[in-house]
Amino acid sequence: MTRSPVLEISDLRTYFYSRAKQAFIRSVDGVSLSIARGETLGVVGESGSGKSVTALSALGLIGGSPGVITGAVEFAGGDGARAGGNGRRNLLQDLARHVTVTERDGRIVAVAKDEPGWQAQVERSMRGVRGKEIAMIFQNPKSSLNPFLTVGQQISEAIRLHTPVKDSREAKERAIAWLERVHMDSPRLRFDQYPDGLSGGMCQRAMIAMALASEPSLLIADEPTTGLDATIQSRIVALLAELKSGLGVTTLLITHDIRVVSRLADTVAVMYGGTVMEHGPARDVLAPSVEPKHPYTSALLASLPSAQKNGGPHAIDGRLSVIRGEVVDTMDVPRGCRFYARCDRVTDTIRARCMSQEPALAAVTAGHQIRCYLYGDEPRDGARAG
Amino acid sequence: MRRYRQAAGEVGERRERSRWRAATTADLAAVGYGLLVVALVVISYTLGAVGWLPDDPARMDMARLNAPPGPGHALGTDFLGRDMLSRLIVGIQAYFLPGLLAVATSLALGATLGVVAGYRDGRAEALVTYLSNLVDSFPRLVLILLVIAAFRADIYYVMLVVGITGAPAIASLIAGKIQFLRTKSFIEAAHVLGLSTRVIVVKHILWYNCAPLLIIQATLGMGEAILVETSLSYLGFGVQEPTPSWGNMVQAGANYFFHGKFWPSTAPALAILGTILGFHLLGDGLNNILESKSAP
Amino acid sequence: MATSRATGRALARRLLEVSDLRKHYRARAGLLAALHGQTRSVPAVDGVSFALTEHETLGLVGESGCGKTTIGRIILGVTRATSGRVVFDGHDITALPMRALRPLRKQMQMIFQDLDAALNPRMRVRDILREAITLHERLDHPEVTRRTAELLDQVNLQSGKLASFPHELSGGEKRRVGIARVLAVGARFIVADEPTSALDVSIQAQIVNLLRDLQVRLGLSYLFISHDLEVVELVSHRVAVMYLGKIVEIGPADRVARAARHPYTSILWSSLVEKRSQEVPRTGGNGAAAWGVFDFERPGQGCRFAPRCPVYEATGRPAVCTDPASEPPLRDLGDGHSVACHFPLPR
Amino acid sequence: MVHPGRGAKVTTKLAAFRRVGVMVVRELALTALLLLGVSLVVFVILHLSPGDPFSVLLEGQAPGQAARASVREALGVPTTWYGRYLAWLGNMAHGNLGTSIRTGVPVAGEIVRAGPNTLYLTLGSLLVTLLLAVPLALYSAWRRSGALARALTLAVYLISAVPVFWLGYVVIYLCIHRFGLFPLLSATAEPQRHGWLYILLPIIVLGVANGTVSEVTRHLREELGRVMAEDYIRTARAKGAPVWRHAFKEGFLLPMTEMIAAKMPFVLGGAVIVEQVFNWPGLGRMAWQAAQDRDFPVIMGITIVAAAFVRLASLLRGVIYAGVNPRTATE
Repeated sequence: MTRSPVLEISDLRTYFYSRAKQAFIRSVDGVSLSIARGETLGVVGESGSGKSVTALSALGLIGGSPGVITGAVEFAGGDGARAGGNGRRNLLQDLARHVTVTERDGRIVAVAKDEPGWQAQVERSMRGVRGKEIAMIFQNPKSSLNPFLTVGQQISEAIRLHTPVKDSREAKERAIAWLERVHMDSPRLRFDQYPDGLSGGMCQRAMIAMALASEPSLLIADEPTTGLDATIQSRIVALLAELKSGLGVTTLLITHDIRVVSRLADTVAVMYGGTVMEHGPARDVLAPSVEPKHPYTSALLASLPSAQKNGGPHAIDGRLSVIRGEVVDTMDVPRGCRFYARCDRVTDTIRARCMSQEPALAAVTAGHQIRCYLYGDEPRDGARAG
Repeated sequence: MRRYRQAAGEVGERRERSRWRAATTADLAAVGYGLLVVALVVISYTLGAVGWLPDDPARMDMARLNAPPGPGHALGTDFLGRDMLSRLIVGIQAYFLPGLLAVATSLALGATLGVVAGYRDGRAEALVTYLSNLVDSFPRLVLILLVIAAFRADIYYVMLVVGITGAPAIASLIAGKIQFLRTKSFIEAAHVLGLSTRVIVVKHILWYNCAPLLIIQATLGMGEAILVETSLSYLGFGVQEPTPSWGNMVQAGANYFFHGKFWPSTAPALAILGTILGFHLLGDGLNNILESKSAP
Repeated sequence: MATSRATGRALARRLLEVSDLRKHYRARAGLLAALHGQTRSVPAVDGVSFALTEHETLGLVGESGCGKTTIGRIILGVTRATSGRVVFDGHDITALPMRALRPLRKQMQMIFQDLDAALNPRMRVRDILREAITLHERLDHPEVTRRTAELLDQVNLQSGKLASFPHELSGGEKRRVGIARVLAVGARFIVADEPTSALDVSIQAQIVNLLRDLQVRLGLSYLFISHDLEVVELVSHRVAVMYLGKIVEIGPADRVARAARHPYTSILWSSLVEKRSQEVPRTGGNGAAAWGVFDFERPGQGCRFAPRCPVYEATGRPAVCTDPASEPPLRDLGDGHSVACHFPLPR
Repeated sequence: MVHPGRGAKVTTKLAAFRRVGVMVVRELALTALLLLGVSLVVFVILHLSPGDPFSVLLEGQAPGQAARASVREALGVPTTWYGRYLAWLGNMAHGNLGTSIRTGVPVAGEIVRAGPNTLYLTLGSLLVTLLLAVPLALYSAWRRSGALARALTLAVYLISAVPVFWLGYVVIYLCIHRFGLFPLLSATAEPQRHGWLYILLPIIVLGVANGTVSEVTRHLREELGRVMAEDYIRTARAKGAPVWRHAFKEGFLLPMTEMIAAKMPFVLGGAVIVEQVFNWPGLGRMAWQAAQDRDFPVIMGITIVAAAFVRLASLLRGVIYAGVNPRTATE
């Protein structure tokens, strides 16, 4: 990685608390990620893998109970880049002042958090970052746009908040230009429409226009195609690809749809049960038969219907190859590898370690890390690679 | 500082705590107080009905008029020197059975209308909405005064009106519940399975999914009924002197209030306050525990 | 393998026949519109015909709002058709009153998209299954227990889950209970409405396999409604593609997926490829332009796909495509492959 | 074709206006229909009541069957129930609500005279309720689990359970007898020292103790909480926009309107009691007097006026909803 990272998340932990079970839901449990300038990082994972919560935590959009408890989010925005990389700052600064964590046997068993104090701190440190430096688009575009404001009002608001354009007429022209840019048909007409009058695909285009209108250094796209029709999905993906090549905006792309990631991402992080299992160049991680690969990644790729269609390795008489068992419950995270219970590549030499201690994310080649004893020796608490 | 603590024990076979065990202390306290009030009311009603009283509520103790609580009269006396505690206990007779009638009316009518509105669509639903709006148009007390003027000041007529005016709220809650089950395709799935409409409505909707809601509404409805009865007695349309009712006791004591004799009117007022508070807290506490979204 | 299954099917009995099914929803017009006498009716299903033989899976695909779910609901008698006939095993369902449908429920069932559809939130799994088992026949307690165990085995669910409430189950487990409940009444034809769309990728595969295993073991027939083209292609023997209330193409799964004759079908499947591969054929930037706005409520005159159709554009907008009198009918192309298009794509 | 954009804009704005217009017309029609229903309910109650008060309403107060029959003949009073209903409705349409049995004065005039007093009282009390409930709701939505929020919630429950008549006495005692702020007189008397306070007192008492404060607080807090959890609020936060601007309409304005409309009948009912306590010459006192005397033309008129007032509040809510929420408007 020669380019400096725009965003570097390290050891992020976001927990929630279930009153009914008196247990923590370890949604994000020690995630480290970094995105280089101009790059698209695809984060894939099933529901409950913590991919969306990671992104929301990085922007301070997670509420209490208890929410973010450890970690750092180093961000180097546009100004920082111009100043020669010295503009980096930790968005989760002073987190430790507000949170006290009690560990027992290397596992967090109690958290005390000063919620109001932390919320105030987040609002302070996010000022000028949210929307301006880091913009975000969400899944469910229809419910993510304010139903009480017209599409135009919402885009103009972003422009007037975050760009030097303050004049409302000028902001309107800018907004319409952005609507054209995302290929919204008849943008002038759409400008005055409420989100309810638009289809899901059009709402997502409006969301993208709104996010990009403030010219952010980083775009976080959280499941941008989920819930849309197949043909619309491919249109949105095409739009994102076009914007990527046209604007070169750094993107954190979060999705469960491996097809979308393989089309758009340069690097890929595979998440499972609240942590990153594999992190590396998209072509290495997602190509079905390229090794080395985390057992979870290869099983996930093999279980896709498309792998089946293309004569994947596990296809037998029309049955899909499956990952047995259920997705790991983040309330009941095992001590060993999170994937151990479903893994079919455990060997006798590593079995004991798989069961008892979580492996570290270790580099197998330059820029490609895998969290598995098949490829690395150190357990998690050893020297952390990468 | 908010504290979160993982329960002891290794992960895996941890069972979910029941809604009651997971409830907050505040909600449990509210329900506890409410249940205490309900128990007191029921016990006092029974005592009053069989006539086991500390004193004769009609006996006048002319030596001690408007007395504060003290020996002999645990809660003092009223303006005729009658024992306040006994009168308060007997006063429950004025609202207890009528209140139950009002609650029963509300529940029966509200459940029927709610099922019709939620279960059928189109015209029936529009009709129920219209009827609910119509009932909601009348200020309850004014409608009661109209009924009193047209018929007579009978508490059972009045409570029928209270029951009817309480029905729309219950109907809309039940219709909402059914609507929720509908969005989950639950009702359609039950139909497709082959269950009859009667089984779906009575067993699946009302019994399994609306029972807590109906209990909560009954509790809140009883509070309303007490409020109406005491208000009417205060206005002179309820129970008449010398038969005690909490409302007419406040009214009777009011004349002495301005002469610095607060107790005869304050004691029944506090009884009203504590009782209504109990029913409200019970209802809302139950609602938080049983119907909150986090605990299905 | 595939051919032997196909010939076997030719001999099989026809289980379900849908002919010229229509469902029009009355659009809720405002008070003023009602005064003007304007009542618009929106066709959700507009003249759909198809048949399903025993042990067959027919996939029904299309974008949201194309009417595929409505068809499933009409077949199960949840929604009433405006016109047309649905004949199941010799019984005309559209003619039967609701009450008379109940005996048929024993044979035809539905798996709903929503995972919670079959699950009363306040009932334990055990009670949910018992209700379904004892619904159509009276059984004594040991018999119910035996049948419950059998069902659990069929859907690969641990018996420990019997005491659970629905909200304690994972998505995959909820789906399994839903399937067990449908099997409990003894269904042999199942309308599966997006059975996998609410599930994770790795769980989807388990459920797809389960449905296929059950088909082999119990001889089930499915109408498999889904927007997930890859899953449909995988599980279906035949696939029908719907667009705005009409079937535009129907035929053997591999033919529809790999050698589509209708432009819409072709676009649907190519959208999968476009989304996946980075080397997309950039077709002259006509991407956005070719996908005009379309209105579900008023299909265009003539062929309803014409406004979005690349062939229509490429062939210089022939008048026959937008002629109100000549909406293309479903034409047989041989091998059970039919297409509704004036200018079908070459093979 | 010169300015396609501008033309399009005009049409969308126009469409929005039209939609609001349609909504308002529909609300008006619904209100009319409900008022018709109200009149029918009142008619049925009076029709069923013993002593045939309805005849008195239409035929005057002549005692004795024979005298009434002659009046009926002379006036051409209908004898079928629907004929009577229509005749009565026609009378009301002309502003004729009959005459009071007790005083013989036309009811309509009495209502017009006393109505404004009740109007001040109810609107003022609603304002007091909201002034109390809104800050509490905002605070407890913000600090949901704080100790102070819990204490305030309990206090609100306590206030809501206070019998309004007793609170009236307490306040009167404190202000008049203890501190001697002003003599005990009714509001119609000539201006007094601190007279304005006397007008304020019942408003405050009814506003505090009309029994709805806890429900209003709860509703506002829950709605605000619900809206703050909506996806679009998350979007607003993610784009660094002021959240209040985005949450205001659905999280505050609409629930406020809803509560004002929904609690109007309760406050009107409470007015009956408070007017009694404070000797306030409004409709509530009139209603009480009329029920006492079985003066049904008066109580009937008041019921209808009160219901109309409630409907008016609902109409206002409907109009605000239509103006604010494009979703309901498109339905």
